[in-house]
Amino acid sequence: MSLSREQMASRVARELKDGYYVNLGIGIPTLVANYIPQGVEVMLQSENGLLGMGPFPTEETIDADMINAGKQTVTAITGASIFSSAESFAMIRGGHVDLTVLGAFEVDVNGDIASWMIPGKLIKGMGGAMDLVASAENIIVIMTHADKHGNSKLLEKCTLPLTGAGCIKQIMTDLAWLTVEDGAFVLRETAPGISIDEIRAKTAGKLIVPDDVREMTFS
Amino acid sequence: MSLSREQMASRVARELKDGYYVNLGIGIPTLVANYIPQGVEVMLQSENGLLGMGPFPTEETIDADMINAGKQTVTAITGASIFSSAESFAMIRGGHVDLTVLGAFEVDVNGDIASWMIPGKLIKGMGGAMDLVASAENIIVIMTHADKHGNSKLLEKCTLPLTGAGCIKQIMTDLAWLTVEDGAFVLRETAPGISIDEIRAKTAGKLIVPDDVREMTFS
Amino acid sequence: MAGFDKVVPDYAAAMAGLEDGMSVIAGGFGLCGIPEGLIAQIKRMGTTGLTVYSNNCGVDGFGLGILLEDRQVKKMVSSYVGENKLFEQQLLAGELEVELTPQGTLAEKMRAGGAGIPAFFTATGYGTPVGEGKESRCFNGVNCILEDAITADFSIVKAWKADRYGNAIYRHTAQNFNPMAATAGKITVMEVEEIVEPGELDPTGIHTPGIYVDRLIQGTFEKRIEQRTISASGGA
Amino acid sequence: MAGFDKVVPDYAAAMAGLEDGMSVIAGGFGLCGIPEGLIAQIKRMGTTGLTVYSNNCGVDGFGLGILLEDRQVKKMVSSYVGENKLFEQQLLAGELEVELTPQGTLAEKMRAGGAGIPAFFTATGYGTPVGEGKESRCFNGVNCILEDAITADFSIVKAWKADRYGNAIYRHTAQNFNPMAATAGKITVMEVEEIVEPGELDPTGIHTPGIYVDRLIQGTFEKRIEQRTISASGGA
Repeated sequence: MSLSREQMASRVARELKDGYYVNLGIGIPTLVANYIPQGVEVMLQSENGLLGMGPFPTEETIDADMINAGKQTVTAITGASIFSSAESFAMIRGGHVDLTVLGAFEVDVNGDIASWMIPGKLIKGMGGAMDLVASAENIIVIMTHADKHGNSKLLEKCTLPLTGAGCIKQIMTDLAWLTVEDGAFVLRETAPGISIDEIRAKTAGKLIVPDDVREMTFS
Repeated sequence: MSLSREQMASRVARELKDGYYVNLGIGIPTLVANYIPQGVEVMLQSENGLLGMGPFPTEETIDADMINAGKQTVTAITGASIFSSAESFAMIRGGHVDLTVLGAFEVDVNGDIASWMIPGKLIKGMGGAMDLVASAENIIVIMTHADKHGNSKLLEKCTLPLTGAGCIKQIMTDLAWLTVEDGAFVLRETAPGISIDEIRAKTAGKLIVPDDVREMTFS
Repeated sequence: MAGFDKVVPDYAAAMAGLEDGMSVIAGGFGLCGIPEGLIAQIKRMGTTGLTVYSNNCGVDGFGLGILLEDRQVKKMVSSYVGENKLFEQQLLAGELEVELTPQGTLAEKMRAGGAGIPAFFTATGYGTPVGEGKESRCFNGVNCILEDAITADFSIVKAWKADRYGNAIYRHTAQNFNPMAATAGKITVMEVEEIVEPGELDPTGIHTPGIYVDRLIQGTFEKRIEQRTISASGGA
Repeated sequence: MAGFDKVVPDYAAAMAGLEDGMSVIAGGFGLCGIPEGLIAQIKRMGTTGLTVYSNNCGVDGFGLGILLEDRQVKKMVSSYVGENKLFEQQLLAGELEVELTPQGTLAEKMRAGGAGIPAFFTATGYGTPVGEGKESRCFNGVNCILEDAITADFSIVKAWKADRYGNAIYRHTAQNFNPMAATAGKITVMEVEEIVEPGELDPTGIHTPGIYVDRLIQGTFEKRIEQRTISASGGA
């Protein structure tokens, strides 16, 4: 069975290392914060200008002046720092954030990502996504493997306008965990009960299936 | 008689306007702060990262962590702000400082200035001088009109390596107050008792003497 | 120090000189840290044909969104313009021009404008529509595009506390774009929650030195919340 | 939060990994705000062939000047290298290379290095020896040159107070180049006067967020004064 949003988030959370500064995008990426492994501590960066983002506030502590990049009211942990958006993106652009997790419409075998614009539909803007993908050494895309009509979102070449070129190296879908290497998707782990044939059928771009593909486990 | 250092500084101080943010270079320019006219208040910028520089400290208040761009111990006035050198030069480069006063070896009719390097002698460096001259809308150079051998320092073309090109518009010497316009020095005021002929003799670059040249007065 | 007293008597004085066709940089992120009273004054003035640089364009009926009601904005330069139906209508009708700019590039362009850096290279946007028509160059194996600085006729910013010299601090994440915006306007107008005495703010803790601020006014703020997210337990 | 504890046990750990031929960015202006203990450690280690980016090179016998005694520095990138006879000797003897860089450009190059901006245009230095061999371009009538960013193997900086996550503040004008230097090292080592508990520093008042700091050590500082200027009356 394909993975739930929560399962996808929990699998990605296993990639977190103690001491990582992490930027989590809106949507499923945000859920990753709920599955941080025991013994691992990360500091969340919010690109509007907050390092050390805490949980949502209570009715008593809610403050209009304390929001995250998704414009949600949040709190700051002890040891947080707050700064301008220029400083925040200096941090991001300068490669100081250890891991970025974000969603996408499409990715391709070259590591290109399209996540912000569907021609003919209303364009709302890229926000900080282009800055994040252009700069992070370490990016994980979380997305469904195919759209609701069954069309693959892992392509030989992105069809939508790009968010960034050649920047994606790891992908978490509802069917699999994959890496992007040398112009191909490499299958690393399958969702429990999902066959390699199904993944192959739903992957439009070149797919390499090594011998050591494992099945994910969830406790 | 040629002007003293103090007289040069006091004449330049008359160019200060209430509310000016001013950067004063090392040497005679520093003395300008002692002659600020009644009713005029200026804030002194020190390019290492201090806006609102105050007087030297006393024995009791001296602090190694509070210095100016000349590495002298100073104080900060009430309402001062202290920031990084990048922020300080952002202020300077962005044209936010109203007036810069600095010394020079040579200036020429194109507004070029040479102030930091004499080939063959040891080169100590330009410090912040190149940033200051490249950015300020409003720069006054204070210098002697001629060197100790009587050679003019107001030239048709600078002979020393430049600090900046085409940036000087006002010059205070020990003999005169001049502006630089359309490829010529324009004599505006003479020092008391100094003849226009003497100034002409000591100005190697093209000199324009308008009809309304005045003699400076000092109280 | 009369020459350094930036306090103006009213909103009319704060925005005096703003004319049709001018450009305005506005601080704020979403509805957080926006100069509510200065935006309201622009609406009252009825100035039209404005080019506005701001990360967002408010929402229907609040923030910069209110300037759309009388079609005062000709062009928006923003990274995200989602939450606004009137915006959508005017955009689709061709009444409003939009230049989408990545959030970090927008922040850096304002910072560059204030800092006298006319242009800089960045990897952000290379190979995307943002990079089209822009000069590109490879540095250490990373493809970059050349982005130019933003300056404007006016900057309008919102701070928490400022002294009358314009030395200001921002509260929490209401800082966002305000410090850069403050540096990049020919005339920078700052609206604050509280005007304090000079010396009350720690000189080394000042976010915006007064040299950047031309006019200062104390306002009152609704501080509307765009997404009210609550955790009863304090857990996310 | 063990993963974020940047405190190292001693100076050997602070500078571990520094090797001959590496590059080092050092904060400080003159003798103000310099990482005295980290410089002393480099002298103890005897590392040679260093390229050092710092506004100045200390004085004879203090600050970066002590690294000249055993000829540890191959090249200095600075804006002003005046007060140092040993420096002068080695320079004239061709034992030391110097690249003079305008002070503001040096600060901006470090800031750019840390901020992922590979290059920027500036008017500073156009038409001077600094601009020779560099690309130039005119923006709005102002001639500019293209300057590239500075990054280095190590950055050594000095702050006043920091918590163990590396969040730091600087004291008075000892800030100077330290915040930019802190962002531009592959490994950034910070020496502080006092290590405080997380939460003691106001989050919005932090000058250097801990994300830039890899190692943190508490030092003791002589804080030598280069030009002791005194006014008995308090007048200049």
